[in-house]
Amino acid sequence: MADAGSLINWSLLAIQPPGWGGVLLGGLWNSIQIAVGGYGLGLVLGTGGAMGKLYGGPVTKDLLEVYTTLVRAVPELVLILILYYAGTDVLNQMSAALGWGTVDISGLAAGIFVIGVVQGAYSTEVLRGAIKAVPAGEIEAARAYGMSPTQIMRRVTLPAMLPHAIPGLSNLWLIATKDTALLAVVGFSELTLVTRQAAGSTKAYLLFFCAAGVLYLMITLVSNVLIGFIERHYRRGMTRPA
Amino acid sequence: EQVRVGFAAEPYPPFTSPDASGNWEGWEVDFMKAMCAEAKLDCVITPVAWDGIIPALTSNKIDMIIGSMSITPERQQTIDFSDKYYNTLPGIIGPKDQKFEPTPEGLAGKTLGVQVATIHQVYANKYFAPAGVTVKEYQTQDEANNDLAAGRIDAVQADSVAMLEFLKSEQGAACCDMKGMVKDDPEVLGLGVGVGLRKGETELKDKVNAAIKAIRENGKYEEFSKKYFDFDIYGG
Amino acid sequence: MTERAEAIAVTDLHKRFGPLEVLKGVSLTAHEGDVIAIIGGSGSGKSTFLRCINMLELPSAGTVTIHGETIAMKKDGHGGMMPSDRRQVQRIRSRLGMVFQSFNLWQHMTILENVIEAPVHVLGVKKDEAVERAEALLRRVGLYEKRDAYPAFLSGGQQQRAAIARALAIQPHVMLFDEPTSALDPELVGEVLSVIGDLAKEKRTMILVTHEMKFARNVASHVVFLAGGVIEEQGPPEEIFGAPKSERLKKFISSIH
Amino acid sequence: MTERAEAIAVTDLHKRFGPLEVLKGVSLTAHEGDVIAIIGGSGSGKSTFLRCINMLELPSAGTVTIHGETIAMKKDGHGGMMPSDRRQVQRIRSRLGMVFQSFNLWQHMTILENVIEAPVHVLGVKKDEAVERAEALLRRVGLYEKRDAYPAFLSGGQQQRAAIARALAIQPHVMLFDEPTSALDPELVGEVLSVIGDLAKEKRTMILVTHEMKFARNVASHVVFLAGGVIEEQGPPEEIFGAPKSERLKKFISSIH
Amino acid sequence: MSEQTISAMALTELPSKQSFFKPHRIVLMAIAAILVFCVVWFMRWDWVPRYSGRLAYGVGVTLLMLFSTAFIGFLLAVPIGLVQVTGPWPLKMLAKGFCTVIRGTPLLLQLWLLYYGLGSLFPQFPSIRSSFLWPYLREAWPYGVAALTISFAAYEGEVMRGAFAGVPRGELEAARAYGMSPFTAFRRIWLPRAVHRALPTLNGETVLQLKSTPLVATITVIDVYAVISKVRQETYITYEPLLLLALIYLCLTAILVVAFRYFESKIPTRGA
Ligand SMILES: Nc1ncnc2c1ncn2[C@@H]1O[C@H](COP(=O)(O)OP(=O)(O)OP(=O)(O)O)[C@@H](O)[C@H]1O
Ligand SMILES: Nc1ncnc2c1ncn2[C@@H]1O[C@H](COP(=O)(O)OP(=O)(O)OP(=O)(O)O)[C@@H](O)[C@H]1O
Ligand SMILES: NC(=[NH2+])NCCC[C@H](N)C(=O)O
Ligand SMILES: [Mg+2]
Ligand SMILES: [Mg+2]
Repeated sequence: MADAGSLINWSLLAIQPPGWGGVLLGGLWNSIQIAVGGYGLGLVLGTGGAMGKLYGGPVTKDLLEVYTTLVRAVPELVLILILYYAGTDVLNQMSAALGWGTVDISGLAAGIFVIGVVQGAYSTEVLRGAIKAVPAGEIEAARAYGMSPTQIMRRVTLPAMLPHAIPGLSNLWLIATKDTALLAVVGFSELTLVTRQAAGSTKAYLLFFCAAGVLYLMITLVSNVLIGFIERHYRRGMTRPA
Repeated sequence: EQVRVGFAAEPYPPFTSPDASGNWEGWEVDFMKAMCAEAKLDCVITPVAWDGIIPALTSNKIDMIIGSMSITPERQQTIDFSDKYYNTLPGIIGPKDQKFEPTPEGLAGKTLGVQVATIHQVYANKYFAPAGVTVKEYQTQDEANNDLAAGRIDAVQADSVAMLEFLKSEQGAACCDMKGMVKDDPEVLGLGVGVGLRKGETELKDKVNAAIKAIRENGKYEEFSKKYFDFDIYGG
Repeated sequence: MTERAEAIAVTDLHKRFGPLEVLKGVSLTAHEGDVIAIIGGSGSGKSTFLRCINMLELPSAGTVTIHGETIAMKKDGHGGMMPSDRRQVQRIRSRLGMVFQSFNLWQHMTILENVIEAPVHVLGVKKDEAVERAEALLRRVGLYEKRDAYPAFLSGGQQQRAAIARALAIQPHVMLFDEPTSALDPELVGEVLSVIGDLAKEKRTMILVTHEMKFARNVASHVVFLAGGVIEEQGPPEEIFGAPKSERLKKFISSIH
Repeated sequence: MTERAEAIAVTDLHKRFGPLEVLKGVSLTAHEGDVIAIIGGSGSGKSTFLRCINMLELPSAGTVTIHGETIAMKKDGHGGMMPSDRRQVQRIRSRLGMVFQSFNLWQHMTILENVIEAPVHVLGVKKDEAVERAEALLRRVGLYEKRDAYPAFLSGGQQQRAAIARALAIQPHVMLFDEPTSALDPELVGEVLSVIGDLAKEKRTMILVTHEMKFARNVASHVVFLAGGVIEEQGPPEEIFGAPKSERLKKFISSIH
Repeated sequence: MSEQTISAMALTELPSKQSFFKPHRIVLMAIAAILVFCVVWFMRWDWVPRYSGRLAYGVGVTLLMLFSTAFIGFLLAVPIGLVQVTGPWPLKMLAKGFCTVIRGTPLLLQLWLLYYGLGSLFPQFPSIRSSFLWPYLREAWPYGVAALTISFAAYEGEVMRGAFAGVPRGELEAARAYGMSPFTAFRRIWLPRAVHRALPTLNGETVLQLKSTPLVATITVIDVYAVISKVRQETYITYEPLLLLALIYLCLTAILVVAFRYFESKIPTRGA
């Protein structure tokens, strides 16, 4: 058998065309876009969901409960299939019914939508927990000083809950980056799918899958460093040093 | 107007495969370009998972399918097809060191790989599985080929043109050879390959049909086919 | 004594928690400069009464008038009442300085930020001006050095003083104190009480719930004894502590030696 | 008094934590039936001394002899010492009942399971037998009804008594108590001390670190005053409390009135 | 990262019975019932009986995958967590690196790396093909089991690390003080206590693991997900099979949650 050096054809990873590095990086860029977009959408949904669950009427609360329970009990892969095919379809029909005509949902938008809806359920729970962790007295104090409900939310509740929410939200970010890989199953050209294509075209499966693994790992490690900074920044004042 | 053309997001040489610069190449890509130019359509390639390509079409994610999709009565219940633009027979390949006939009896006790959601899957389940063949279903064609080369399965059934291309590759040449064509069953195997279209979109369908006809007649079809094949891919 | 303006007038205040009627018609008037001490057993509704004044707890019946302005109430449909004009409540609240038993400082802001928060974001005072005033206040309660510290890093007494500074920063017409010393050790109690004593000298209107009888006696101009959901007895401290009339009050006073 | 066998002999024990020498040569002998109380200021090394006896803390120098068997030690290469025979330590430990200041009951086991754990899994007693004995012990400390409860559901005093039962279950030659009452309220203190008092009547060898001087005086046969890493003074309780000689002890005793 | 599973854990709080029936709920449930009726009535479900056998088989495979991988994964997680708390530093780094790499990359990628990556290596080693292992290495499920097991071990290893580190020192000291050998102390006190602490998290992790199982369908293992995919391809029905699939997973999750709650209630804990 040939030695290990010649088993691995590194030139396949070159950025320029004979190598597939450029394609991989393109996929990585797509993954990051979806992760960022889906995470952002998830945060928006989660903020709304948390508000609804905490302060909404009984019907809102129940509907949100159904949303979070369903999404968290069904595999992401299945949700992605449902949302990717049915969800965007429904979205389209709704916009048609509202007279906006069919919107062209690009693959990217669909991916963001799918990841966002899934993330929304989880962030709802994370944010709800964090808001609940804000001492009631601090909110009462804000009321006693004449702040309006939106002011209380903006000036006290949101900033005070952040330190409690950051660990959970960080996890969600890491999950979002990895969940983008599931879009490979519906044929979206993110990192995992282009990796599979590159591997299939060149037959260098091991090499490409490892390379993609390294890219994902880098996202995670870089994120961890940034999360560390953010955490330190927002936890200031929260706890005495031991 | 823009038309989103759904491609199977997988290497399917010599018809559609992604290259190292991120573009798609192959006979079907050339066909698409010629056809779209002829029909004055602004076609953009949209990769979709093969097993979800029909739902993607019906749920408006794409506007047409160009993916070596055979025109079968089954599929016609859900989607519409243009006229055929090529035709090829299904063949079975297997390891060089194993001799067998591409028949249910010849394959009995062996494992046959097919791609999901293809005519071959239906065919294999109809004819081979009852005869004691284990049918293993793969998401993409190249994964089936790869498992054959890796020795995990004993045979693969797929479009013969695609199989011959695989046998030309380094990996395919090393391991396998063609065992022969399968017995025809038009009900399952269909009548050639067409462009998949949503039901009711007759305007687009007419455009596509006209364009196919035009490129057949003005020699464009032959021109790009020559680059790939030394036989007539359009078939009888 | 000259006739002074009414700072707070509460009339016939009722408060019910489900089946439990905690306040059964409490009326109280405080003129400007009054220091009213509310005493009473645990669970007698002292905190509830204080919280009803600034609508942190919605009264079941009765009216609250601050500086001549009565808080407009309407039925809430569940047999209770709610303010009919939220903005009015917010405005009135911004003139009532409340100091909570457990401080309730905003943990994500420094002491200075805590103190300028309401002036800047509720009263619309300019930031520079607010900071200037806040620093003066903090100096006064002896916390100037700690202005950039976060609440979690202060001792209990320091936090309590910060909470007082925060309440004073809105230049309240009336200060409400809920047991300002109950969570503190004796040394800190003295510290906090001396700050409140200073405020009393300035003739600020104050209503305070307290368990420190000595303090109530020395500082209050008027003592109210709450029991069984009503004002059992009230009067100047000498009378209340020196010559209690009702049996309950006698018992209460003897129990605290 | 007849000559009794030596239960514990500690000679010239030293213990260093990094640069800090906590014990600077402590020797102590306890005969069977002795009840030795160790007293001393906070941080004087009382806990450390107790923990060195059963090698939870490894002494830097000195020997520990339990019932005539000296724990063999060897150099550990970092300037300290370690037991040369782990099995010997395990065997000796299984004859020393330790009751921790913070109980350290195993939270995932019921009280009964806590008590039979060491007999069954260390001494190899049969389960039925262990249960029988454990129940007798629990009855004795008044916890029989709680035998199937988990520690988290018991009050502090009950946990403390469970811990004592657990220590007694291995029928120890010597009981070591580390401030068995410091975390308890006065009522519970009485409860726990009465159990220890009972043990003392049985003539069990006990070494206890305590802050309860009254108790030390009543129960102990011998009181040891630790200060500055050495035994500053020792003797019968009457002498120690009645006629302290050293200045330090005098000061210590006066400080606890 | 230690709170990886908080979100899944929240799932374990089921609504209490007393407060369940309220007027608006009855309206909502009526609406839900109408919705269900519409779904049943207007969508196509005639295929269900035809596939019921295969669906049951698929559920079986899914559960088998779940339990075998969670079980083996947990066995691996114990040493992985333990060495991170007490191990010599090479092992500590190794375990930590393992957890970071596995938790930092998508399971789907790991799965494909194992199946197609390793699979494409085998033809280069004829000795493997002639070994007795080959009949198993040809199959897809060993790779699925391996990938899921590794993943579970990494996530749960992190949980166990926290659990081991969280056992109060005093309780371990008590074990030593009563003469237990290190192994007995581990077996009787440290491990059970850590597992007890980790149980709620374990519940969440197991639900996550269940939700990971359908990925094995992408390497030709036939679980429920694969069966449903097949239904979709054979019948050209797009949505109904997916709805049924979601329902199946919903039920499986509910069963898991209830089962775990039962185990948790066996050892009561006080407080929050
Ligand atoms: N939100 C509430 N819901 C139900 N009951 C309440 C609520 N708040 C207070 N109560 C009850 O109302 C009664 C009066 O409570 P309040 O806090 O006013 O007493 P207090 O006089 O301040 O007592 P303390 O001196 O102990 O602070 C108590 O019996 C209390 O249990
Ligand atoms: N593991 C350790 N590492 C470093 N220093 C220690 C350690 N354990 C104890 N010490 C130090 O040794 C000294 C004696 O501690 P020890 O716990 O024995 O005191 P003590 O007499 O029991 O005090 P207390 O009455 O407060 O319990 C203290 O100064 C303590 O800080
Ligand atoms: N892009 C592909 N993989 N196409 C496979 C097509 C196979 C076959 N002609 C069919 O229609 O079923
Ligand atoms: Mg109160
Ligand atoms: Mg101590």
